Parts: sequence; structure tokens; C-alpha cells
Amino acid sequence: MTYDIYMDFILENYKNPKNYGKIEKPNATSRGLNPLCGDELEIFLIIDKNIIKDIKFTGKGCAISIASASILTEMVKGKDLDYVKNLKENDLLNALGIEISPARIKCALLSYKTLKEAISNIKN
Amino acid sequence: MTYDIYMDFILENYKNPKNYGKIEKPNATSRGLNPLCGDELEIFLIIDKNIIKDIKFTGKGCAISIASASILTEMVKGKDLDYVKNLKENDLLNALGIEISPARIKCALLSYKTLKEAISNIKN
Amino acid sequence: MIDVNKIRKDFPILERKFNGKRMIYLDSTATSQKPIQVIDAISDYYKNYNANVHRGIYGLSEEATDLYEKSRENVSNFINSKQAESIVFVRNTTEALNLLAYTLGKKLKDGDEIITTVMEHHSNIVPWQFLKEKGVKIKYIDINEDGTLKMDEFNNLITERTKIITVTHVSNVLGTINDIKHIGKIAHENGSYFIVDGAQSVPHMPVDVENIDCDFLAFSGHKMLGPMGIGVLYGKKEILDEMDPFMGGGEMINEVHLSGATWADVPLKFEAGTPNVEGAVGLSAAVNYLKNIGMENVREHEKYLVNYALKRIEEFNGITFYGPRDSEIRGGVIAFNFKNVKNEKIAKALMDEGIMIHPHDVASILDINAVMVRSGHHCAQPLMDRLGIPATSRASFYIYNDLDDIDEFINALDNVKKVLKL
Amino acid sequence: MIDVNKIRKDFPILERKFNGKRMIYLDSTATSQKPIQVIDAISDYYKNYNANVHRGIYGLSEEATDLYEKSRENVSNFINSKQAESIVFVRNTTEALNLLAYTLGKKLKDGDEIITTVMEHHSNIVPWQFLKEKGVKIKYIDINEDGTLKMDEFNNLITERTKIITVTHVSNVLGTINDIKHIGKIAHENGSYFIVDGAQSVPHMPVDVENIDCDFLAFSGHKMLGPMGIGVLYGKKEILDEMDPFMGGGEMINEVHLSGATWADVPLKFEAGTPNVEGAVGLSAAVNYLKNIGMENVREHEKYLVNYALKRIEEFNGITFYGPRDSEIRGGVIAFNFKNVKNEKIAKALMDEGIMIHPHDVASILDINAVMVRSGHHCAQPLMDRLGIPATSRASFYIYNDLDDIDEFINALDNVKKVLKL
Ligand SMILES: Cc1ncc(COP(=O)(O)O)c(C=O)c1O
Ligand SMILES: Cc1ncc(COP(=O)(O)O)c(C=O)c1O
Repeated sequence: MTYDIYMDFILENYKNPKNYGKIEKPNATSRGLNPLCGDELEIFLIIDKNIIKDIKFTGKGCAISIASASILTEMVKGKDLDYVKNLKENDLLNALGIEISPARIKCALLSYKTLKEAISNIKN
Repeated sequence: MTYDIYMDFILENYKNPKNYGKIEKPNATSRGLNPLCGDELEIFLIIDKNIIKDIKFTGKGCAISIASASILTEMVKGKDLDYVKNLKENDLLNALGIEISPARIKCALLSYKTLKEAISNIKN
Repeated sequence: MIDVNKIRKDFPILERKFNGKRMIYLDSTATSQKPIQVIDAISDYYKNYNANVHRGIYGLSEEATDLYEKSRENVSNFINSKQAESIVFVRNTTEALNLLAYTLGKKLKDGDEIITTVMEHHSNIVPWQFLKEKGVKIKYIDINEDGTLKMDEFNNLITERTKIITVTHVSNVLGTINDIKHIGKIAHENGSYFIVDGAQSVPHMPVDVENIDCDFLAFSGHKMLGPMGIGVLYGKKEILDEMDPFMGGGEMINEVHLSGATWADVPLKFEAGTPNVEGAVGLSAAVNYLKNIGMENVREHEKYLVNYALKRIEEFNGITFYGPRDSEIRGGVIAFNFKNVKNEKIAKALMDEGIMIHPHDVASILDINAVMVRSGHHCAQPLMDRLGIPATSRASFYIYNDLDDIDEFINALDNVKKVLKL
Repeated sequence: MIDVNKIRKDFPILERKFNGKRMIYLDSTATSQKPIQVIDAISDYYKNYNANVHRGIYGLSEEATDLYEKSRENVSNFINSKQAESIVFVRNTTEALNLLAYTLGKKLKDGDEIITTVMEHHSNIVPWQFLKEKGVKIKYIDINEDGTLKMDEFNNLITERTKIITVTHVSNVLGTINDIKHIGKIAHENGSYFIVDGAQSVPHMPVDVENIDCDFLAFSGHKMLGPMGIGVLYGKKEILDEMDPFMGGGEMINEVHLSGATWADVPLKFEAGTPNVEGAVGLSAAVNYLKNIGMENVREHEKYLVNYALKRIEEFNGITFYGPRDSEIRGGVIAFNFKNVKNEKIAKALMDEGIMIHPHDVASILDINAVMVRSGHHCAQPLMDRLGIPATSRASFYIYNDLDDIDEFINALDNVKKVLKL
């Protein structure tokens, strides 16, 4: 274990997460839970003609899970749904740019799982 | 473990057990079971004025349990009930004259237990 | 073939002497001895990696978790299970079968039926008998004279109320290797769950859950060179997913609140409390040891030993053995009794059973020669009832036994008659 | 007093280095490390004495049986139980409590009540929640602000339908040492069974079942220097005698026939299947180790450590700990969180919880300094709900920890803020 997982890029996204907040009338949403530690994440989406027009999240969690939600939401904003569908776990992990130990992988992927869940049940 | 437990005295009592058989109208009887090996022993007594007038046993078992029943029934025949009540496990083990390993102690004491049980419920 | 001399060197206990004689261990069906590789894996675990698993963030706990989950994968591969999630770590075969009796049993109703056989170990009888309270009926398949199952009876006894068929793969007394693939087909055509007691097969022959197509398989680590206190329940994942948990506590939950709880995914759902990481690591080392030898070779070796032993026993005057003569359908276990001893001076007491020397005396006297066999009902009293005997002696073989051991065993049998002066 | 330097030499794992730093193990509440005496006892068992127990006639099996039963006596003496028969070997605390929930629970009826507390480990909640299905009601005693039980509530909540009161001796989060003797009196005056979860007391202080007068006590070997996979259920013999068995199988029967079965005497009635002899032998070695130190000394040592640690934490800027400040009623465990960090740039995400740094990050960063603490809900989610927090970090102490370890721990806490640039 080294200090590397708390490099500046992660800390910035943790302390001032992008896209943090709620969307009043989302047409896709999901709530994710990491039962091992009680982390919670809620993701809200506005999708229009297959395009992610807006995305926000709220929740509580460790630096890794919050930073990863911040980074993930930035990655997908403005993209079409196929992009999200094709997105692999590793794509997000690579974007984080840190090496995640097995114990923290659930933190890092909570946002990813929650987003996948959200786009699997889009309301019209 | 040595050959000693199968010394002649034991073998004789095993092959030609004393008091082997049934009593038609006993006024005390009990059936003992050694569940670990399926050994069974039944003891029959005729008790008159506190004296064991007659005692017999039947059953199937290993050399140790049969010999011990033979020896025990010899010990108590003609004695009064107080003698049996005061009889300790060690008295029988001493009478057998062999060193019994823990695994065989249940075999050696099956007759003892069964006799004690029998005299605890004497019919008139 | 197996190099027994080389293998023996791995088993420190086999160096022990009893009464000055080399120890001849013929009780592997009860529990196997352990190679140094397994003993060292346990020490190494405690000396270097011990921590509680799953919820630990620190590196040591990650290492322990990794060892635990890699052990699960290794066991999974060993029985050709497609997913490691199908492997639930339990204490032993007995707990695995109780887990099933409690969880599957909960769904059974008055009048539902379970089919098992008269040759089962108590562990595959008593847990199911608990269900009689709620009106569940248990039917027993009988055996033929040669100790094989009456296979026709399955079709006679099965009904639409038959929810479970549970059968031992190999009998721990008769040695019979049952045709479980065939029994599984009968079960599944009827829509019944099919459970295999693998306590005596997984240690001794290749077992492939995909090929057998069983829904569940239970086995014990301690019978396959692994430590005590660890066993396995294999289950098809889609069935495990639907089942209620057995025990409640740490590890097996998703969320707990005062109002109630939700469950973790399999296999953790069935692993309440701190798991036996040491046990899993030790079992994995045992699996590696067996893989190295090759389970085909283990099976061939035991066939070879049992063939030789049966031949020697047949030559021996006055011994009856139970179970099939054909080593193709027989594992490396021989239950036997002295019968027909040509001597008038025999204990009257045993005459009516047709047994001439009580198995306890046989075991005691063999032990004088450092030959260690088990004697008793072998936790298979219904089978003893069926055979009409109270008990047997039993010799069983494993990778560290060879023809010499069998010769010593036969010599010691001769000694039984001498000691008893028959 | 305890000579920690001498003790540490007995624990091989403590020689490990992480990131070049000496390992500071502060997670003994989850599982303890093992002294070489225990590791060697396990190896020695497999190298010299391994055999299946109870039914074996040969000498080796007698030796194994003897080791197993002597271990039972040793454990019995350790908790001042009057009879070895009161000691049932199980896998862990969780299994012991499930055994009780299944067997005592079977007799409970719609409307019967169980009283427990909000500070219990999931192992003492979930098994009882299973009984809700049949209409059993569970009532929870709340805690005061200082983390002690609201003792008055026992008298408020108890009714004639209260069949069981089950309480942890020491909380694995708050550290609170409950006045179980008093609770036991309340239970018995009401005719209720009284169960004590001793998972966090038996390893850390003298526990005397006669003095407590509990009906049952559950604890785990792995938390008291012993191996994983072995635990203990103590029960009053006359109660155990009357209880139905839990699991069915080998060892636990008297007779089995196709028609049904009868049970062995306690404790075997509750020990179905091949027991974990290794585990019992290892636990017995652990008991000897603890006896050698003296449980009074263990308790004094932990009091001393927890006092020092609480003082250092109080001096540290921005940390809250949970549970009593008074070390007289507190075990050697400290759950804590970073709060009120004086920095505006804190993650908004945690603000509403009043926690400033997530426990996961705390544990990860402490681990960089080789300081090993647990983070999460510690299998006590109802308590987390009650405290209004999702999780905590937790440091816990045992005989191999000293003031140095606590200093390292506090230094590492300082590092948390540095790494997160707070
Ligand atoms: C108070 C308490 N009870 C029960 C348990 C469960 O112990 P085990 O996981 O060994 O069954 C623990 C262990 O964390 C505990 O701290
Ligand atoms: C066929 C069979 N089933 C089940 C068992 C029970 O195994 P365990 O005692 O390890 O639970 C045995 C062990 O003797 C066995 O031979």
C-alpha cells in the first residue's frame, strides 16, 4: 500500500466533486449501496434522444468512491447511451489513474454499478 | 497395548461364561446396550430376602464384555444387595485383573451398569 | 503408478512406532493422515498471513482474504465446478447435509417424500429424519446381496411428492460405488433435487460435478489429507441463489436493521461468522497434493490394493467381507468379520449372529501389531440392521498404503486367532 | 505486569514488516494473532496424534480422543464450569448462538418474546430475527449517551412472555462491559433463559460462569489466540440435557434405525460429525498460554492501554470515540471517527453525517504506516443506526500491544490529515 491512491487528482475530485447534487425531474435514476461500509450513492440522469444531457449524484462515501463518481459522471456527460453500455469497469479504473487494492475495489466501482443500473431502467 | 487383556482367565470366561442363560421368572432384570458397537446384555436375577439367590445373563459382545459379565455374576451370586450397592466400578476392574484401555472400558463395565440398573427396580 | 515410499516420506506421523512396530494405518475412511505440505501450509498461514477476512481494508487482511478465495477457486476446479461461488465452506460433510436438510427441508410439506438408501452414513439419514416431525416421508432403497443398490427400486418408490433424492457416492462400509449419474437422471426427470454425499468419493477418485450433474455435493477436508474443521458444500449456483440462509450472523448479511435483514450473495450467504481461513488454506494445500499425484492414479492405486486385499482375504480361512467383489465398482474399503471359525470352543454369545469373533476384539488384537482398523457400526446402523450384524471391522486404504501393509494386516488377522486361542 | 517484549517473541507474524515498518496489529477484536505454542500444538497434533475420535479402538485413536477430551476439560476449567460436559465444541460464537436460536427457538410460540440490545453483533441479532417468522417478538434495550445499556429498560420491557434474554458481555464497538450478573438475575427472576455472548470477554478478562450464573455462554477460539474453526458453547448441563439436538449425523446418536433415532448424552449430542480435534487441541494450547499470563493481568494490561490511548485521542484534534470513558467498564477496543476537522475544503458528501473523513480512508492511510485497524460497521449495523453514523474505524488491543503501538497509531492518525491534505 502506498500513498498513491490519494494523489492530487483523486483528492480534488473528492473534495470538490463534479456534478454533485440532485436533478429535480430525472428520467433515469438509481441508488447504489456498498453494504460493507454503508456507502450510499444516488445518480440522476436526463437522457434525451439517447444522449446523456445531464447527470448528477449525491451520497456519502470514502474519497475513492466520491472521486470515482465525480470522474465517472464527467466521462459520460454528453455521451450517448451506447458509450455507457460499452464502458468497462477497467475504463473507469484507468480513468482514476491509481492502483486500487482488492479491499477498495467496491468503493471504486460503486458509481459504475449504480450508473449501469440507472440506464437499465429509463423512464420516458 | 499388549496381549495381556486376553490372558487365560479372561478367555475362559469368554468362551465358557459362567451363569450364561435365562431365568424364566426373574424378579429383577435389565437390558444394557453399548451403542458404540451394538453390544447387548440382559441380566436376570432372583432376589429373596435381600439375597441374590440366582443370577444369569445372555447377550452378545466382545471377549471383554462377556468375560466381565461372567466374572461379575460370579462375584455377586449369593451376596446380599448391600454388597452390590457398595460395589465400585474398580472392584470389577480389579477382579478382571487386566489393564483396560479407555476405548474398551465401556465393554468392561457394560455388565456392571446393567446389574446396577436391574437392582434399582426389583419387583416383589 | 504411485510411488508409495516417496509419498510416505511426506507423512510425519507414519514414522511413529507402536510396540516397536511400523504403524500400519488402515483407517483413512474415518480420517486421513496429513502430509507435511498441509501441516506447513497451516503453520505458514498463522506465521505470516493470519487476519480476519472480507471486511478488512489493511493489506494483511487483503492477503488473508485472497488466500481464502483462492482456496475456494482451487477446490472449485478440483471437482470441475464452473463457478467458485458454488463452493460453500462448512465444517464437514455432516454440516453440509444438515444445511440442506434445514434449508430445503423448510419448504417441504406434510406428505412430501425423500428417497435415500439403506447404505447411508448417519449424516445422510438423521438430518432428514428430523423432518418426519412435519410429516415428510423417508423412503430407503434396499441393496442386493452383493451390496449394490437395487436400482429398480428408484423407479418404484419415486412419486410426484418426491422432492429430494440423496445418495452416497461411495459406501463407507460396503465400498460400493453407486451409479450416481444414473440416479441423478431419475431425480431430475422427476423434478427432484439430487444430493450426493461425496465424503468417500472426492478423496479417492476423480469427481466431476458437471458430468454427474448433481445439484449438491458434500465432502469433508479431513478425509482428503486436509485439516479437520473444514468441509465443502457444492451447490448449483442458481439453486443456492434461491435458498434461504442456514445460520445468521456476520459475513452472511447485506444489511441488518432492528426491523430485519437482507442476505449477502452466495456463497457468503451460507458462511455466517468468521470463516475457517486456516481450514480453507489447508484444504487447498491438500487439493494441490492430490492434483500432483492425479486422482486417476489415486483411484488406480486403491483398486490395485483392494484387489490384492480381497484375494488375500478370500485365501484366509473364515473371513467374510461385505460389498461387491468387483473392484471396478468398489472403493478402497473392506468391512469384514470372522465367521465359521472351525472351533467348538467359541463364545456362545455370538453364535446366533454367525460372527465368531467380535470386531472389538479384532481391532484390539490387530492394534497389538500396530495395524489400525476401525470396529463398530461405522455410523451406518441401518446398514448393520440390514446385514443382520451388530458391527464389523473395517480396513481402508489410501495413497500411503501398499501391498506390504496388506500383508501385515493379513498376518495380524492370523494373530487374532492365536491370541484368542482359537 | 505483562512483559510485552517477551510475549511478542512468541508471535512469529509480528516480525513481518510492511512498507519497511514494524507491523502494528490493532485488530484483535476481529481475530487475534497466534503464539508459536498454538501453531506448534497444531503441527504436533498432525505429526503425532491425528486420528478420528471416540469410536476408535486402536491406541492412536485413543490418544486423539484423550487429547480432545482433555482440551474440553481445560476449556471447562478456564471459565470455571463445573463439568466438562457443559462444553460443546462448535465452529465459532456465531454457530453457538445459532444452535441456541434453532433449538430453544423451536419451542417458542407466536407472541413469545426475546430481549436483546442495540449494541449486539449481528451474530446475536440475525439468528433471533429468523424466529420472527413464527411470531416471536424481539425487543432491544437501548443505550445511554456514554454507550452503557439503559439498565432500567430491562424491567420495563420484560414480560411473562419473555423466554430469552441474550446480551453481549463486552461490545465489540463501544467496548462497554455490561453488568451481566445483574441482567442474569433479572432474567432468572422472570424464568427466562439467560445467554451471554462472550466473544469479546472470554479472551480479555476472567470469566466465571458460576459467578455470572448464565445459562449459556458463547465464544470463539480464534479471538483468544486459538485456531480458526473452533468455538465453544457453554451450557448448564441440566438445560443441555433437555434440549433437542441441532444437527444430526455421526457421533451425536445413541441408536439409528430406519424408523428413527435416539441421541447421545451431552455434549456429544450437539457435536454431529467428525469433530475438529485439531481446533480443540489448539484452543487448549491457547488457554494454557493465557492461563500462564493470568487473565487478571490480561485485563489490567488492556485497561492500561485503553486509558493511555483514550488520553492520546482526547489530546488529538478532531477525533470522537464511542463508548464509556471509564476503563473500569470498558474493554480494550476503541471505535472512533474524525470529526470537526478545521478545514472548509472537506468533502461535502460526508458533512451531513458530522464525520469528516471516511473510515475507509482512515484505515487505508493507517495501513501505509503498517498500523492495522478495522473500518466499517463491525457487524453491528443496528448500533451504527443508533449512533447515526455509517461506519467507524476501530483500534483494539491485546497482550502483544504496548504503548509504543499506541504512539505509532496516533502518529499515523496525524498522517491521515497530511495525506488527505486537510
Ligand atoms: C461481540 C461479538 N459477538 C459475536 C462475534 C462473532 O464471532 P465469530 O465470527 O467468531 O462467530 C463477534 C466477532 O466479531 C463479536 O465481537
Ligand atoms: C459416506 C460418509 N458420509 C458422511 C460422513 C461424515 O463425514 P464427517 O464426519 O466428516 O461429517 C462420512 C464419514 O465417516 C462418510 O463416510
